[in-house]
Amino acid sequence: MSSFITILSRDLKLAYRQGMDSVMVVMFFVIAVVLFPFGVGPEANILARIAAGVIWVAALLASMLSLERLFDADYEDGSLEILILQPITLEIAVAAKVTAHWLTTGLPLIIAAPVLAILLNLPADGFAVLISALALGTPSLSLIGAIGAALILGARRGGVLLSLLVLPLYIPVLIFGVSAVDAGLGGFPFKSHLLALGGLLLATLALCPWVSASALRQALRS
Amino acid sequence: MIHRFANPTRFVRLADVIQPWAAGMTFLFFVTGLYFGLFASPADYQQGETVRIMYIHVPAAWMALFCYTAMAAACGTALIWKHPLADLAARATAPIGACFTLLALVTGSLWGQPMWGTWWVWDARLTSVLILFFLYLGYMALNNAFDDAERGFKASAILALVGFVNVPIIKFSVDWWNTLHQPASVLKAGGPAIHASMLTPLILMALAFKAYYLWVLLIRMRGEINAMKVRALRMRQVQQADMADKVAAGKVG
Amino acid sequence: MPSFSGQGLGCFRGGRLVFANLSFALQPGNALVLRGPNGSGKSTLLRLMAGLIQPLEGRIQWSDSDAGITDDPDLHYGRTHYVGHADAVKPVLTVTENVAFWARLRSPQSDVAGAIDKLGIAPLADVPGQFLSAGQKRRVNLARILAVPANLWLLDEPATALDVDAIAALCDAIAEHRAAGGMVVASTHQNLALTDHAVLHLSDYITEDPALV
Amino acid sequence: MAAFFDMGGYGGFVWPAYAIVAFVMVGLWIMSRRFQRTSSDELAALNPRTRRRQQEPNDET
Repeated sequence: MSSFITILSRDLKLAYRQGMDSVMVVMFFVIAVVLFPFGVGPEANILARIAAGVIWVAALLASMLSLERLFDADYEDGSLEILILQPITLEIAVAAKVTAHWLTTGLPLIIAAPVLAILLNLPADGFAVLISALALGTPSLSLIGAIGAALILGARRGGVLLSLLVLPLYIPVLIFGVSAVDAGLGGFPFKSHLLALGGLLLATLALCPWVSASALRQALRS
Repeated sequence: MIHRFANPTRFVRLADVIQPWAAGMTFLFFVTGLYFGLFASPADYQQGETVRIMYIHVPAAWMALFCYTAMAAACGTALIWKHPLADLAARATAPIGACFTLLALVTGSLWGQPMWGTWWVWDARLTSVLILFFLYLGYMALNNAFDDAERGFKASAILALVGFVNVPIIKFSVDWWNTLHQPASVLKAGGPAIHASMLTPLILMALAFKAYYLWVLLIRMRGEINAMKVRALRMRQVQQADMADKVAAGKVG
Repeated sequence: MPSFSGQGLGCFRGGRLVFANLSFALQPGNALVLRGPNGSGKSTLLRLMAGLIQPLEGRIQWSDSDAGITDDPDLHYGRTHYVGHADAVKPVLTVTENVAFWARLRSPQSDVAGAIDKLGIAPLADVPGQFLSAGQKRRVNLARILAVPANLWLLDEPATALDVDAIAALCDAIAEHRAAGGMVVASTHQNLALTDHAVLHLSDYITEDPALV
Repeated sequence: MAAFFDMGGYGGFVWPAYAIVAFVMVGLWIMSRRFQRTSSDELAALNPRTRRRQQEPNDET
């Protein structure tokens, strides 16, 4: 457990000192969403209808954008190799790094989402559902992305490769996330969608650290 | 070669003199501005009391443009005349300008809801100010994206100059496109079209915002100068340690 | 204090048989220096001993446990320090923070300041990593293994980028480690002033790959 | 007095606007002052010769 806290605090300190990284992810998220009114036209009713989908897809891309550096920074300067050779369970180390990633990208996205909902004219009763759906969905995005980040270590053009690997796996989270918000807007019960998101989160929580850890060992075995 | 008047120590001594005055003026103008703005001025016959938001929205918007112009000017000086303090002035101005732009957007939205019935509309003026906000954030992100501070200054200076094209767009957006946002009513050819009772608080608040900018700028400039010296001393400290090793090696090796 | 040995080791990497039926044995206090031209498998053997990679055949084990090191990795990792080519120094963290992170990961109490002082980088304790030279980064990496004691040190070219003064400090640390019953395996070109150390020439174990012959 | 706070029914918009402006401006001032403080302390630590207000002109930039 203490190794979880040690690694988490170091990663958060690194993120804090390079503060701009999480700011840039949120900026990408905001700018990506701001582009849509230019593309689709400024009419409020059109924007309101596509608001949930646009915000969710932008959140997906933003969190994936920052995943490439999750293990890459440590892989390049040799920290990863040393980390594997420590008497700690690697799965916990991976969980710590994923938590740090979520705190520096997932959380800021959730905080920025309501502002974007205003820009896209999302009706008021969709806000609470959007935030709770994002809160349940973004951690699993980080977890699934960790597998991709571990797999692409040392690969050429890792960023593009990562999006190829990870985006298909994001689709379930996207479907339930958007349908939760649409159900909330339509006045239908949205609990089932949120429960599905919660189920996905538990599944990824159990599976991904284990898969990422073995992918990391494999990457360093070469 | 350090420009004679650009010497940081001389600047710091100058700042010590000006800063208390700037602080004093900020409070003075804020107190009088708020008094006139909230108490001693009438409500608008159409907009009612919401017109009081103008006394913070308009100065914030003016300052947003002023800060970006100042930042771009400082970046130009830094690039063309290699003026060491200009880079620091631009870097110190950016966060202040970004805050003013954010305030202009937020207060505008709070004014827009009662008047236009919506928090946000994709109107030429509002959108270009939103882009201005992104330009500020872009400048700050680029500025410390490099380990070598010098690279950061030069790259972000160029970005600031490129982004300057957005400032005239904001200024004239209300004239070029039919926007929901009202056209200029103070700084325009025929002289202000606002009644004196509302103009005085507006001018007072604008002066308060400017004094505030000067005050915080001086504080941030002193911080930036210290940070620059810390970076220089750190490099020298490491080189000294390296030299000591080589000297030691020289003696022994 | 357990001893550390390997029998009949063979390793296949980069599509070729790097070495075959290689054996070694280390008693507490021993030092083993790996010699051989570049690419003869010095680094591979060290990574094998560290448990990073699996041998094709043969086994490495501690005398006090019958299982190989890869079967019970946590026991092995707890007793081993591995120093590779990369120095793992984070540019935004100071020297103390870098060393303290690795020390805290291994054990709650550790002597970070002492380790930093032993390697002569005490004046740089609060300097962020980005300002350090290659030699100084190397010393930060070495300070990591002094901060928390371990039975076995695996050093891959420890002396690169170090000047004479730092090499002396390293040799003192190694001598102190061996005096306390520790074991060292190092691959190095400079002659680290190690006293009565065994030598293992990798070239003795390079054989033609039976599959290719 | 209540009428003053009611702002002709628009109090819900005028007062939050003023509150946000006050919050952001005071916050920026505090952040800037803290930035100046920490950097000058760091400078003093690194360079004990220069006191907080440089007396003798120190031309090194």
